[in-house]
Amino acid sequence: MSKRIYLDHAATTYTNKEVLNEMLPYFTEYFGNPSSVHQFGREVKKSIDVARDRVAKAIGALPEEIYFTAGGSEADNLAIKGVAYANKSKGNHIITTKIEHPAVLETCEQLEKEGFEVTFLDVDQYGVVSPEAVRNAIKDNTILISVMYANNEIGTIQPISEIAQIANEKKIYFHTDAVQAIGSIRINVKEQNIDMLSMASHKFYGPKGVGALYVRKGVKLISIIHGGSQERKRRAGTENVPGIIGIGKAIELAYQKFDENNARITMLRDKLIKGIMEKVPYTRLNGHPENRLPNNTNFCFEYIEGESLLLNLDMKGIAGSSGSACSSGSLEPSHVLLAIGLPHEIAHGSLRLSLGEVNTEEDIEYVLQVLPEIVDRLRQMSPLYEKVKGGK
Amino acid sequence: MSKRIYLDHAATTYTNKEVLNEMLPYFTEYFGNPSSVHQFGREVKKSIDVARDRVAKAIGALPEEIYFTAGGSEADNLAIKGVAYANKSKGNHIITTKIEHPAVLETCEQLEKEGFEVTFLDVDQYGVVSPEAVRNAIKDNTILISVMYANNEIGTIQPISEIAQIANEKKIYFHTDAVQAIGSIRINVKEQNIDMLSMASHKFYGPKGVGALYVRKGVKLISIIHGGSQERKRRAGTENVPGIIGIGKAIELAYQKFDENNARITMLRDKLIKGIMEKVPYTRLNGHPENRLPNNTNFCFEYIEGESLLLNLDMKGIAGSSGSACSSGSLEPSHVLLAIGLPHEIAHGSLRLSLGEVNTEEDIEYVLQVLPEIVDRLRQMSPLYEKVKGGK
Amino acid sequence: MYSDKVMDHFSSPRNVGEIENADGVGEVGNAHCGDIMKIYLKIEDEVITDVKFKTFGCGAAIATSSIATEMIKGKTVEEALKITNKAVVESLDGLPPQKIHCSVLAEEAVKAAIEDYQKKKAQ
Amino acid sequence: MYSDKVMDHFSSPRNVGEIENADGVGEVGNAHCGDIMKIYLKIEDEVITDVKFKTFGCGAAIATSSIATEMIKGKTVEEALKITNKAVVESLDGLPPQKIHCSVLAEEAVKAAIEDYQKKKAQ
Ligand SMILES: Cc1ncc(COP(=O)(O)O)c(C=O)c1O
Ligand SMILES: Cc1ncc(COP(=O)(O)O)c(C=O)c1O
Repeated sequence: MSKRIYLDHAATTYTNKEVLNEMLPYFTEYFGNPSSVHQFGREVKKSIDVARDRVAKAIGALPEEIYFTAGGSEADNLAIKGVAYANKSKGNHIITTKIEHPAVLETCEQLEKEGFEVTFLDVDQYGVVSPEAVRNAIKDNTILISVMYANNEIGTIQPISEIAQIANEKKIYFHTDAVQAIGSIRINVKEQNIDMLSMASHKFYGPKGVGALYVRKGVKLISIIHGGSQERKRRAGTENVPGIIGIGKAIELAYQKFDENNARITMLRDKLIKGIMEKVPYTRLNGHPENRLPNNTNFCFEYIEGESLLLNLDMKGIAGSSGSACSSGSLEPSHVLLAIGLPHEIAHGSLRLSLGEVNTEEDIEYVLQVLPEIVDRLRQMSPLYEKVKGGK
Repeated sequence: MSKRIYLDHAATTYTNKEVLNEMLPYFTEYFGNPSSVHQFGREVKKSIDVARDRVAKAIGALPEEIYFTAGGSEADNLAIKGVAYANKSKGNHIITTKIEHPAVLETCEQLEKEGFEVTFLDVDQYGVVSPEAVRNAIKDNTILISVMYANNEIGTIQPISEIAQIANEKKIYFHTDAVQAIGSIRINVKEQNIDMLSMASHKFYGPKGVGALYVRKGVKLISIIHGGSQERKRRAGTENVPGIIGIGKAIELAYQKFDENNARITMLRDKLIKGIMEKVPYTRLNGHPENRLPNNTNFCFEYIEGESLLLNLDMKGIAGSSGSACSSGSLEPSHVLLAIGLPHEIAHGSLRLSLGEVNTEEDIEYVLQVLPEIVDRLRQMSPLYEKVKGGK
Repeated sequence: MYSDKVMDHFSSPRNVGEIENADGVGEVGNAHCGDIMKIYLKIEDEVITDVKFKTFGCGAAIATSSIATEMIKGKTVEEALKITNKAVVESLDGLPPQKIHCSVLAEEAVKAAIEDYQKKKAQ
Repeated sequence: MYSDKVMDHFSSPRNVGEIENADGVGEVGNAHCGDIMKIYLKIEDEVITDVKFKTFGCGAAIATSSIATEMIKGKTVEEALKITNKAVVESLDGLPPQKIHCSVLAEEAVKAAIEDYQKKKAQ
């Protein structure tokens, strides 16, 4: 099997060569500790400042509002716990949604155990959070609202500006997990009233192990990793210098190539969606039909289960992902698919194919050729499908 | 100025070329998310397992006892907060020392604010913690003892086995920050009764932004970064794959080259110490005369201040560090030097020169030629020295 | 994640299908949990002469169904009843911990089909 | 971290030394805090004709001492008293926030030396 088609860009991307090349000298040549007084340290410090500028510029923030972390999860944890612990005296209520990434959900659940009160908002059938629902959930003791920019499973884009506007009116901190949005959506934190925003480099062709949290000046936040005075005392630890150089370059490239890439990827996405919906019966498209990430497709194929579909695709060289959390040891299907109202048995049969820069029309055609056969074969093997056919 | 001599290996090291070469394919070729079911994910998962084995082997642990983090500070935070929060019901008293790295000290101070009780033990003039003092500090509600393996400023090696033995007898968890010790000291966590041990890759020629925490099976610990189920639910977030490959290779190399490197570096260290003590009057060697890291030297030059000494050395191409936290915006001299009993005015004049694989005898000779002149020049400029000379 | 043996049985499952007028049929699991196994038996003189299965489920569910049918084919009913989930796991060279329940399902499916046969016979 | 101007004054400090029988001497700061500045003045007809300093301290402490002595040399006592720490910072093209206190020390050292001169004169 020599064909290998990667359609799991929402899980992670390769690091762009240009990004890697910019990182390389920082492993062996410019290796000083940026906190050091000497030349080896100072030259590195300057490069970190450049990276910080690039990240800030991409989202319309100030450089001093960017804090580098080890990834999206740490950024989410820092934002949510950081604000919760620092603002306890004002209130202990947090509003979020049922479709957040575990980095937000589990953090909120941990805070619940510690005595915070959390409202997990419902979403509609497309996975959209209603700004009105956010407004109605606000109480006197609400200190934080956290709503993801775009969903990692079904790609639905949220009305972030409206929600942030409501938070702003009510003087409640607003955080958005934009891990999936960076590079696919143009964001301006100032115009959009966003107080905090999380990102992870490895979702936009930067290296793994580095992310960033934007924190608007004036937001009260305590750190979750204590120690040295790096990142202006908000995140201790010797900086992941090559990683930081990498996220800086990657975000710059993402927005330089923004129009070209997203137009092409959207076109491929639509071709894939159209092809699958036409060729495979008993199939649903999950997520919003229009308001979705340019690179996201997510389907439920009734009567079959996601993992066996994935494995079969993998044997044909196609790498996708299933909403079902099978591999993580739980029998629960995706919390996101349940939140949009799918019954368990259908939610088990989901497939996410997420596109990237490298994908071509031929890739899509190959998927459209291979996938229907696999689905059919698995259905022939499924006792559920038997009943459907029988009933016909 | 073309000469550049790096003598700040305790702050950070370059990444070894062999280590980097092993990492490189994981940026662009083997870039899958290790949690993914498909081929791209599975091949990476295997490599992470290899890295975990290597780290485990180096310290005599089991692979499933190794948790990768973003560095030494995160490992320290995870160990200390993780045990404190998970064992609150058993007690709220923690024992540590006055000479820990800020990653431990500030974490303990944060816990104090949250209602934990922390004993910060004194050390002797060489920076040694007494096992008896540890024993005497233990109370019924003590849940954790954390003592660093070797000090990052003055290089003193602690009687870790004795202290761990006491903790073990009393059934109290024992953590050691071994960030400076890995690669310089042979460690066996099982034989030495160590329950938790922190390390950071960038101190032993691995990449920055990755570290590890060893947690003995059975230790109760809650995570500090919540989210996905990576690292067996103890540290959420997509793995820093190249970083993890890097720490695995780096620790393997460090112990392969252990005898050769440490013998050579110890010889250079002793030459440096001898030379400086002979050539520069009014100078003290800080730390233990024998029981110190093979690569550590730390001096106080009376009547002058550390930063101006550093800057002058830097102008001559020599990169060192000063215990004085001048650059971090505080006027306090090193907490370690104060803890070993130095008065403030002397503690301000400290210099740490820490050696590494690349250093040569010529480097040492160059330092021995340049340093005395600089110290003398600064003393001529110092109103304190004037009084000393006047008094003679 | 999966052993070669699991992948073999998953990618070329043995005995997939239905048996018309089967002597015993057992179905266990439910769609809610994401696993259903249905086993059809042809039994002559207390010997399982033919067996087929249909499964809705993950890779391990399909592989355990496949190997279980292989393990009972040609066996007497009594022998087949002795097959445990542990034996299923072993003959697949192991399963990841979170997939052990699939082997339990396979054992239960075999038992359910045999029970069905025995019930029919008793009538 | 430091501007070129700071580095210039740090690496080649102007007016280092002592003046024997100085007309005014001021010493501020203390060793405990890691900064001591001592300034010596030679004053003729209320004009500072010569100035020297000695400093124990960080790079910024040395650079601010150096530039402060340059700034007052040739000035009248009255003019010298008007030199603020802000002026010192500006003529060094800025200082990192945590080093601003060095410029305050420099201002104070100049003032202390002049006060000493005035006290002596008044005697
Ligand atoms: C003893 C000690 N502990 C902890 C740390 C923190 O490690 P890192 O900077 O990788 O977070 C360091 C190094 O800075 C150290 O020397
Ligand atoms: C929406 C979202 N939030 C957070 C994360 C966590 O990011 P990381 O895995 O880099 O910690 C991810 C990706 O895994 C994500 O898709």
